[in-house]
This record gives sequence, structure tokens and C-alpha cells, in this order.
Amino acid sequence: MSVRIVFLGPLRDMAGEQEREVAGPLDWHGLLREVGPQIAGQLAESRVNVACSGRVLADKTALFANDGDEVALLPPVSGG
Amino acid sequence: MSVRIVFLGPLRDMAGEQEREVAGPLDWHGLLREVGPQIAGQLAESRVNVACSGRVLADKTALFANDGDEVALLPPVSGG
Amino acid sequence: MQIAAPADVRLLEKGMSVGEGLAAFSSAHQRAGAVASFLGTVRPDEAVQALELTHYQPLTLPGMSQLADSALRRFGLDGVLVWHRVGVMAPGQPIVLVITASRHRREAFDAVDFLMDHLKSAAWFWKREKRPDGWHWIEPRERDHADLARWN
Amino acid sequence: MQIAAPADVRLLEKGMSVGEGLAAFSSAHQRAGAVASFLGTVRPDEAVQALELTHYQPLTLPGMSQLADSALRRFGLDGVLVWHRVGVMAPGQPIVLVITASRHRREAFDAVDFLMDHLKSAAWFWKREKRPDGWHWIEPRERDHADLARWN
Repeated sequence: MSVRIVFLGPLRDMAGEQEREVAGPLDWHGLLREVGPQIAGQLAESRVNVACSGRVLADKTALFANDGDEVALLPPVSGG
Repeated sequence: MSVRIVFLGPLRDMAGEQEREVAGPLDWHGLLREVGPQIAGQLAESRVNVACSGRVLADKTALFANDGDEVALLPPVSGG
Repeated sequence: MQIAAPADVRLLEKGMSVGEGLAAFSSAHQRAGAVASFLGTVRPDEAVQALELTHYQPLTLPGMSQLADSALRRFGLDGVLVWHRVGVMAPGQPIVLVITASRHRREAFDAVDFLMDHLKSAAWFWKREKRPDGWHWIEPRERDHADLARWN
Repeated sequence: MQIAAPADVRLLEKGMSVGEGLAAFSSAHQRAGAVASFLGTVRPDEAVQALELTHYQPLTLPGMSQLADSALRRFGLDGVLVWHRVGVMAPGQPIVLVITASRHRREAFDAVDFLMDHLKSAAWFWKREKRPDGWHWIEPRERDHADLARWN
């Protein structure tokens, strides 16, 4: 068991992969370390959201993911 | 040959017929006489239009229909 | 189904294939990007058993074509479809279908609005409803005239 | 085609039968009187060879369903349909179809507008275009954010 980090949209290109498994538990500082400085810089922006287990976090810095959780990194959206 | 008067919408019910053939030529005063007082009262209203030969008259009192022409009496419309 | 471009304007004596109309129109205008539509049907109402629309052949279809052309020009549309039923319709049946194609959503929407406002109170149709006590002619409401005045 | 009432919300991996959708939706909501729709397609552009939309399974469809429910309540709709493509699309192909049914035209129109503004910049989709020099991610334009702010 581990925490799965999922990269969406342009963050997928930046990460060079769609997802990565890391050891849990994972908090905000652990996430910033795992994803490397470029994506960490993106995560610092308010328009980039983080979801844990299918719920978007109101305060992403309060992230606390356990083994088995999925953490999604959500850059600005564009649909339609 | 004669002038055909066509009654549209509620004027059809008032006239009790869809159309009537009358002797030409037919001017505005001739029209008012032909259609009787109830429809003449309707024609006096600005929201009732008159077409002659498929063209709506800008000034209906300038009507001058010859034999073979069709005169249409057009009450307020409602579509859609 | 063949769709006339840029304007497909029809008076229909019976029925209206709304799905086929949208499918054919949108494939005829694939370059557009934005396709907006409005479908008006006879609203079921306990008191209304049927609706009848009459028209005047020499004016009604030419007037609809002029209206379609002015919408094409005014909103810079790629295409427009205006279909209107005449005759007797039962509750739930289609009365009018308007579809517009444009590069952008806003123009497509506004053009549908413009077309509907004009069809409601400035096109050569006369509408009456059959109620339990007989047929009643319907005049445009004040609201319809106000809607139309928006475009002046 | 079966249409879920009052809300039919779908993520489509391939194709979109827009005509069938409108036909089935309008017969499922015959009591409405007013049916408005918007269809967005990939706009042909010399520089754009394809469009790709990605989504995030745990969020995208639930978010679309919540959006449809809020449109139903806010505009008092009889029914709503929200279909969105994901995957790779060619120029001219459908991306999104929104249909609303209401008693009156104004509410049906406004609800389509509301849904499209939210799908454009407040739904969980990420869009990229393939141009001759490769794939480029598309961010919402300022205009999209302004459109969204109208509903607050």
C-alpha cells in the first residue's frame, strides 16, 4: 500500500508521468518534496487545486494522505 | 375577373367566410363598405394591416385593387 | 436530410423531425464551432386541447426568409434554420424550431433570441387554442412586444 | 435512446449523437413547452489538427451532476441534459451538448448559458490542441472567467 499522486493536464507533462506511487502518510510538505521544485512551484499558486480521495481540499496545505489514498494535482481547468 | 378579399385570423370568424369575391376596382372606402361595419371598425385600427397582391401596404387607405388582385386583411399576429 | 445553406426556412404542414434537423444542420455547418437552438412545443395545459396556426401564403414564408437573412447579417452567422408548423397541433407537439451556427456562442444565442422574438410577434401567423368551450384566438402579450422592441 | 430525468449527464469516450439526443430529450420532456440547446464543436482552424480533453474520474462526472442539479433548481427547469466528450477529437466533431427544458424560453436559454459558462471554466476538464509544432495546453481566457462571474 502507498499513496498515489496523479498529475492532471499540463502537470502531467511537467512530471513526465501520469501518476507516481509514494510511501504514506503524505502531508503538504512531503508532497512538495516528492514532486520536485518545478511542480512544487505550480502547487504554490492558488489556482492549482489538490484533491485527496476524490475530494477537493479547501485548504490544500492541510493535506494528509494515508496509504491507499489518491492525491490529485489539479491545474486550472478548461472545458467546453 | 374580380378582386378577392381574404380574411385572416379572427377576422375570418367575424366575416363568417375565408374569402369573398367583389367587383374591381376596389379602394379603401369601397373595402370598408364591402366588409360591413364590424370589420370596418377593425380595419380602422392601426394594428390591422392590409396587403394587396402579396405586399403589405404602408398606407392602407391608399388601397387600389384591380380585377385579379388579392386583398388580405391582416389582424395582429401571434406565432411561435 | 438535405439542409439549405446558409438559410433553411420551412413552413411545415405536419410533423417536424427536430432531431434529424439538428443533426443535418450541425453537419452542414461543421466549420461553425457554436450551434444554438430553440424548440417550442404546445405546452400541455388542462384547458387547451389543441392549437391551430394559420398563415397567409403570399406573405408568411417570404417574411420568414427575410427574417432569416437579417439574422445572418446582423449576427454574422454561418447558418440558420427556421422551421414553423402550421395547421392543428396537439399538446406536446413541436411548433417552431430555430437553429443558428456561428463561430462563437454569444452570437449564436443572441440570434436565436432575435429570431424567436420576431416569430412570436412579427411574423405572419395567427394562433388559436381549442378549449372546452371552443376556439379562442391568441394575441401577442405585452411581454412579447417588449421582447421585440429590444432589437430596435 | 433512454434519457434520464430530470438530469441526463454523460461523459462520452467517443462520438456524440446530437440529433438523437435532442429528439429523445424533447420527447422525454413534452410538458415543458421550451427546449433550448447548445452544441460546441471543434472549430476548424488551419493550425489546429486535433483537440484532446482529459478528465479526472473521481471528480469530473460528479461535478457535472452537481452542476446539472444546480441549474435545475436555479432556473426551475423540467429537465436538463449535459453531455461532454473526453479523448481526442477532430475538427468539426462535437465536444459538448447542453439541452434544457422549461415552461418558458427565458429560463431555458439562461440555464444553457449558465451551464456552458461553468463547463468552460469551472468543470474538471483539461484541454490541449495539436498544432504543427506539437500539443499545447489551453487555459481559460479572461473572458471565460468574466462570463462565469456573472452568475455569482
